[in-house]
Amino acid sequence: MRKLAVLGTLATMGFAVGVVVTSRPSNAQESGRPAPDSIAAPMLSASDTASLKGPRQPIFFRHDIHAGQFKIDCQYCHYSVSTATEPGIPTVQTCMGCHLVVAGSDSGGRAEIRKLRTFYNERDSTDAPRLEWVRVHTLARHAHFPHMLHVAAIGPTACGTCHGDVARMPQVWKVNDVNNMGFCINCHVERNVPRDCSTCHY
Amino acid sequence: MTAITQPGPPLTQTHAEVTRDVVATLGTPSRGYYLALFGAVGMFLVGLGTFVMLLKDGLGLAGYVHPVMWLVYITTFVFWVGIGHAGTLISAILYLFRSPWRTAVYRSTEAMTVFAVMTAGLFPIIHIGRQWIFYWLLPYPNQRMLWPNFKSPLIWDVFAIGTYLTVSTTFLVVGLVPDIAAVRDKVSGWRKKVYAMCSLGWTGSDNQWRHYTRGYLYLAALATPLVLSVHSVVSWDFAMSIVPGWHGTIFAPYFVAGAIYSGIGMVLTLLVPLRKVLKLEHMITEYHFDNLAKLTLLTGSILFYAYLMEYFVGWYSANTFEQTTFFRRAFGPQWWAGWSMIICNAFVSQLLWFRKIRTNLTALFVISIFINVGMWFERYVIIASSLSNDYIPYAWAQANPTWADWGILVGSFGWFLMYFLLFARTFPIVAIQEIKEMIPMPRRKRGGAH
Amino acid sequence: MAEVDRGLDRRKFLKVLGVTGVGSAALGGCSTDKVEKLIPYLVQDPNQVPGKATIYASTCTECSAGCGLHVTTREARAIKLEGNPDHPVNRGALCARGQAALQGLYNPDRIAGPMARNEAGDWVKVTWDDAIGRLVRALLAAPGRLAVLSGAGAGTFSDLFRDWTEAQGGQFVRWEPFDHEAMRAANRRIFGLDELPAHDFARARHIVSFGAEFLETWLAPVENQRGFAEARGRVGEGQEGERGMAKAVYIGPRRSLTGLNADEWHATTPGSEALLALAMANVVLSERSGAPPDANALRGVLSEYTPQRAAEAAGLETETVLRLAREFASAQPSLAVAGGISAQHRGAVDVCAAVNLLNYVAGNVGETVLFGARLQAGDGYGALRTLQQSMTASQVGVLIVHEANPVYAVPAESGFAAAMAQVPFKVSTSAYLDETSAACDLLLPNHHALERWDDAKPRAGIHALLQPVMEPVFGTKPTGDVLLETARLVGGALGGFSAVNFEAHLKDAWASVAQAAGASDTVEFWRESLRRGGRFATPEPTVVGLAAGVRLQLTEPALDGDGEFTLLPYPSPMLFDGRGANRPWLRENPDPVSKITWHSWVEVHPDTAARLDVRDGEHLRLTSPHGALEVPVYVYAGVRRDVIALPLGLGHTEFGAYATGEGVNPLDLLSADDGSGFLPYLSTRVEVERTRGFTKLATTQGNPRQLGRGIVETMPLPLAERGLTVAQSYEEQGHAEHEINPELEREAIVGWAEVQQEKQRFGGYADPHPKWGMAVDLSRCTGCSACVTACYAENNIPWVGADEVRRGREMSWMRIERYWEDGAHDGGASHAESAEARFIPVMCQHCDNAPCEPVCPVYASYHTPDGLNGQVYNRCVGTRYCGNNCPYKVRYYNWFAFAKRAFPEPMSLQLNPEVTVRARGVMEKCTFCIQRIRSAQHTARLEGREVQDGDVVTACAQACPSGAIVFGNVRDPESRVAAARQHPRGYHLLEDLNVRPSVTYLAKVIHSVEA
Amino acid sequence: MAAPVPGVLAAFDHIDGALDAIHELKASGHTDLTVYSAAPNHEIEAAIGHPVSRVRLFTLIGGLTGCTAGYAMTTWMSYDWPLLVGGKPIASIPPYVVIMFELTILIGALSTVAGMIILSIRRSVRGKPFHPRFSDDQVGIFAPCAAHQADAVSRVFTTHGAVEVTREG
Repeated sequence: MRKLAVLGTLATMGFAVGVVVTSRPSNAQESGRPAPDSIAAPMLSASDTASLKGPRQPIFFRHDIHAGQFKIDCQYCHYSVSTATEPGIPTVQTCMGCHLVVAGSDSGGRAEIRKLRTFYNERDSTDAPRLEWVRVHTLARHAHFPHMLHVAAIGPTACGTCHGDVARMPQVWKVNDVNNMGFCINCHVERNVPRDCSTCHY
Repeated sequence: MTAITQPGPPLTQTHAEVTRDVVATLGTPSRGYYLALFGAVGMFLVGLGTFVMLLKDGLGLAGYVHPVMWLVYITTFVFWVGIGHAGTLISAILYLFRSPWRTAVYRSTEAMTVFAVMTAGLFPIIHIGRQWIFYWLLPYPNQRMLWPNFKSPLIWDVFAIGTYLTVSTTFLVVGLVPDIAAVRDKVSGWRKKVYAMCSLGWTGSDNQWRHYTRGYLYLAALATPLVLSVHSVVSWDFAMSIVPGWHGTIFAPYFVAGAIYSGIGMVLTLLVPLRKVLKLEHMITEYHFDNLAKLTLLTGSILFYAYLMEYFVGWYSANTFEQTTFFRRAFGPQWWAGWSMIICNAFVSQLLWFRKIRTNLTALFVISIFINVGMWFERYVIIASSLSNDYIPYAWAQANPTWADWGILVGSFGWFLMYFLLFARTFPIVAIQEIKEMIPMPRRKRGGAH
Repeated sequence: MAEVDRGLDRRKFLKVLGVTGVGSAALGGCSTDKVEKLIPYLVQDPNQVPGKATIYASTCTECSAGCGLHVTTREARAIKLEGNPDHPVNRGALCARGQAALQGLYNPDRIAGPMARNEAGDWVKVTWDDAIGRLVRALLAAPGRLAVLSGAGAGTFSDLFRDWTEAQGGQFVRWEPFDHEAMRAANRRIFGLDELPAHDFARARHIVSFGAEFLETWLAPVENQRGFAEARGRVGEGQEGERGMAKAVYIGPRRSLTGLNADEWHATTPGSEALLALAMANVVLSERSGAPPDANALRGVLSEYTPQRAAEAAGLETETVLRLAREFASAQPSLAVAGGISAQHRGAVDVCAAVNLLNYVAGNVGETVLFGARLQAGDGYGALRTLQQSMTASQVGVLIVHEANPVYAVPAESGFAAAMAQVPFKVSTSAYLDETSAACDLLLPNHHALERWDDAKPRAGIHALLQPVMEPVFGTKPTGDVLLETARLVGGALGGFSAVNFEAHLKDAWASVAQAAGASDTVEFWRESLRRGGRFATPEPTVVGLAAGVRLQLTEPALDGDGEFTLLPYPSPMLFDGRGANRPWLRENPDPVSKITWHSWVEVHPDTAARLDVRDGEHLRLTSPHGALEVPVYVYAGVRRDVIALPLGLGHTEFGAYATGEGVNPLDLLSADDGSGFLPYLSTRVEVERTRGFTKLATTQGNPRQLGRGIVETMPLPLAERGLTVAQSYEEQGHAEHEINPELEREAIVGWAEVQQEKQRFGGYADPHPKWGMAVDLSRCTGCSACVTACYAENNIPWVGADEVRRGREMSWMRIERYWEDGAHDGGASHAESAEARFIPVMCQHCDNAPCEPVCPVYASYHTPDGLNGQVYNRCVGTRYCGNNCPYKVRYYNWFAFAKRAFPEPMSLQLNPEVTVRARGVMEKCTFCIQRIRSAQHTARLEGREVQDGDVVTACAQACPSGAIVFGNVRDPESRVAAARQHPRGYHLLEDLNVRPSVTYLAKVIHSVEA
Repeated sequence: MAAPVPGVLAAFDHIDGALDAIHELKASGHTDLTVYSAAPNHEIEAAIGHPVSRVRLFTLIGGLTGCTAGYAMTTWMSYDWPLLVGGKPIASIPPYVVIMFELTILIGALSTVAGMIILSIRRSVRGKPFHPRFSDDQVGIFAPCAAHQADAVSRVFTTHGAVEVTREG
């Protein structure tokens, strides 16, 4: 068990180093030379969050930087999405895998990463602060949505089908009302997959 | 036949008197009226309070048990739907049969129909577990792309009751229009304005009458099958199931006869005091009651036959489930309900063979109360006793209604009476124009043109 | 009580739960207006994948049987207990009590942390350091005057505790209420072995129980039940097994569930069992050769026990005794068992000894009675009494009570509570504030068995492990850790206990196990053992012979008092010795015999009831020389006229909200007599008196008879062996032809059905689909109700409480119907003594022509393409028409928001996230565990294969100790369920309704009654 | 209010007088009479001689529409999301007959009322004089006519016993 954790941490750190290295060119895009396939994330700081769509989060985590600019695969953090019904919210440990090394490129980013480290470092103290992300997508509990089957069926574009182009979102907002049966059914009808009630409701 | 062809109201009455007497019923009501109205509103509030409790805590407050999943609410629902039938029978079917005696009473019975069906219409909502989504029973386009199940007798019910309420309301309103115009032309002040608005510009011109009489005829023709169909559909709520004691082919006619029987019972219950309070003795006479009583006797006898057949078929079928159900209906734990129904409906109605009783209003009133009670029990017995002992003996259980059941029942009476009383006070409770139609207009020459 | 803080540490939970929140919460519509928070794990347990179940092997500690567990966890919380298929005792099944351990884990009445009494005597919360400090000071202040009373099973912890106690010169007593002392004493007397043997019911061809309730509480019920079903369920399964159905006979004053499953019941006089067994042994020995050679020595001893003498004493015909003996002798091997708690009178050792002889002369010892298994047992009641004496004599300075509740489980007359008062400092490690811990000074609540490390040695050859499957729910501490920490602080004699904590201690102990097993890699050995649940081996049976100088001195068991009726207290199949009283699953799971839930009752014979003029629910006042009780009556023909029976387990004065003040404790009527080294439960005569009280019985039973409706079909064994169908069997027996539909009519129905089915193939229904089906073998079903609890646990079924059960509103998706078969066709609940019980589990039959479906106005009830009768809770508006139109009455309605009350925090943590928690106002019913079907389909899809037979096992089928339930795809001709549907004994419930159920029942095979 | 229509309004206490007046006016070319009565009266109807009302056409069309709609709605909705219940066909006509029947009645009745209203409005009484007693016990006849004909018309009315004759417009 412990060995696994250690291995995981090492792998994460390795990856982090890789990201730092590969992210070098993307610094260049600030000087107007966007890297191929990479999406330039705008410069924003936590104080800008109010003007952005979507709920304000305790840490100004930038999907547009991580998934867009650095092209980290969704499943790197949401690792169980292709194997389990739940995609999983990455653990703080997962974040720290990179952010032990990566400290941020600008002051705004550094401040946010400092927050993250605080959460991690104080994890064992009795009154540790709690990281509470505000939930953006919620599905009623009488509907079962096995993420892994949808990822398997739709393929690489699966996430965006419901969650929108998160890679371009500085702050995640709800693009589709996923908790709306019509949204599910439209897709199921279009793709000619079962829409038997007990496929989702049991 | 002589009795039927003998016209109802005394011939001495003139058109002017008819208008005067009927408009007089809309004058300042007596203390008795207010007392009755307050009583009705009070009863309604009891029901409303109970309903709020049901919404808050759930249907468990009522006396349901597993497997008796329907109890007083559906009983009362069927009861009120049944009450409605007499009104349409009198106003539509007897209209087509040109029975002269209907004219004096049909307006009140039709109003009773509308309010009874309005009352009944509340029950499916009260009775379902998640009252706030009752509209899912309607076929409306929604984002879930779901439609209701038209194979379900409950959806038939929605359509049948919805149609019945719409058509009988339309029928009532159409019949009211000329009368409202008559009232409009008799009153003054703000009331005139209100009645003027309600009269839809009615003048009684030849052209209006031309379309009106035709249209009314067709409405009557359309309402006629409704009388038979609505309670047939309601009976199919039961007959379409496989519950022993429910799935009888006899159910549709049995229910329709029962409905009319109970409806006339309610008409009698309402009319006996009403004609006194509204001083309509010279318009609603013994003659009318005699005819109503005969109709009661007829439908009561049909019901008697249906009861006999139910037991006979239960025995003759050699089906152990049916036999058990009917045996327990008569001799099971709720024998008292079973016998109440048979005594009140089958036996008491047989008293009406005697003309003395048919024309004695006190006796009729007492009998009508028996009919009301008996018919409520009929539905209660059919529902509660059949459900409490069906196929799996281990699951048998007896239901005992609780305060939440009685509260809603009382409330339904309050709701019904409240509307009926308000109606009687606001709109002509006797059809002015139809009575006038019965009274020949004065002629200068004796003999006449035709 | 109020001082006890039961509030739990929410923070702790969130740490446990991590993401996805509490995956339950009632169905509240689609509103997502509320801002929900997602709390990520800080550091995640690598075994936990969100949305995926993780299964841990562990061991059940609910009774001494020590069954193996598979604990299903989701998001790091245990949600379901199932049997470990590798475990030799239970082979994957688990009884209701074992499954309900979860409600012990999540019980809101658990003590949240250490507590001590302040000067005023009130409970105050203390820290663990403080608490342990108090214990250390008390130990130091009273050197050598320590006493420990432990109910923990054999294993490393128990050894540690004993060593720890003895190192301080203390007195260690291992005690549990049903300790089978009499059996051990008898084994000592007859075979010279102080042990409890294992019993192989499966091999037995003839089973006689002398008051041993082996299907409910005796030794290892799950194992017994599996064996019993094997012995009796072999009919028609291949040529070999066909003639193998064992006959079962039950002898005892009360017909327990075991008795109801037996083919014969003989209501013998209490106390005559030994004579009867000896008479049978006499007949067997004299009429049958093949007894072990040394048995011949018994001839002389046995000859005085003639069948006549036994028949006279037992109240039977001599012929019957002879027949019983000959049947026992002729079927080989056979098995006789004794030592049940309900038959534990003052002569219990004699009975067990006599039965030992009977088994011995019939040659069963070594065949079906397997010595060498050494089933775990405590030090016995005598040791407890000795401990109490030293407490009374103020020889005890510190008393530690661990997993025992003697103040409740020993008759009050014993004065144990008074003796405790003599002890200056009393410590309890109980998780609950029960009667004993309430009398203590310091509470050091132990972790629940699912939260801690431990191991168990329930019998020879089995060394099972317990592992923490989740973070502790409350601020408790494993007692092992407390002991080790105390040892460090006390030092001195305790200096030898050096492990940092109990986990380390256990691993050390297992390192030596590994060495003993010759494993080279102790870590790997440990990991493998943990994965499998322990090390399992079957020990060779010890060859035993008669002990030297076997002598028989039967004593007439004395009864206290001179009341008219003999009082028979018996262990509740659900609540056991009372430890289950605070678990709503067990309280609401109806007693298999009386079908009563939640409260106590007294069983009175119909004739006696008529004489006393009492009916069901009317109260009787029972008075013995030791106390008095008032209980509602349940009229039951399964007790002798001179006996009244009371279930044990209720009547707690302290235990928590669900148990305190509920029912009565029959022990209040008993004497604490310890003459024989065990507690004689059947030892009192009582006076009865009718009072004015009345309690409507909270029973789930409507009408107790089938009324000839063929709900439980039966078939005589000879006909079943010939492979006849139910209908043929009726014909054969000359009954009126059991015609379901005339041929012509059937053709019409089938033809019509085909036309209809043609019109059904549309949309999703046109594709090929499996069709799920179930088969229930009524010959195997014993009515034990383990499946019911499994269903509750799997499907988030709320319990409703006694009042709602009285209104028939229990939500039990699966109910075990129990019918009396005595020829009567209606009438009251009382039935003849000769009545046979028929058990049948009834769940949604998933009819193809389901009557419930077309009546739903909103398609909430509809047919899925894979042949299920779907119930879409969120679409349901609650018209309840489906419930009315269901001929099987298996649809249950949420009259109130039952789920809100049934799952208070932390019980809500047990909720299965795969199953919607139903809101009020919706109908619910058995879904054939659709979540398991879908989950198997998802897995198969990801793996790119078809779902195979065995991939889907419903919760009930999984739990069933008898293996009576089979589930699968009936379109798969290879599947077990498809075979079962073709079985000649197969029939459908209410077949003539043509609703075409997906559940096939296999008719119960009965031994002919003419004997 | 619409502009008053010129003409003569008469009130009759006696039906035979009113009928005679109608006959005479019609004979003299005044076909566009408006006759008010408190109750429908066959004699007046016959005297005026209108063709049978076309309301029945509305009823027929409404009824047929309802029946068709009932069939179309139930069948289409059943196939739109096919769900199997109780082993019955996806669209099972026998139960749908009930819906068809109910919709026949419902739409038939509503279109009948609509027909009554539409047809009545088409021959409006706007601008034509009216007296409240017409809804009580008198028969009113309004004969629209130019001023020069008014005398002649008034005379017809008085001859046949009109209790009140007024000129309008």
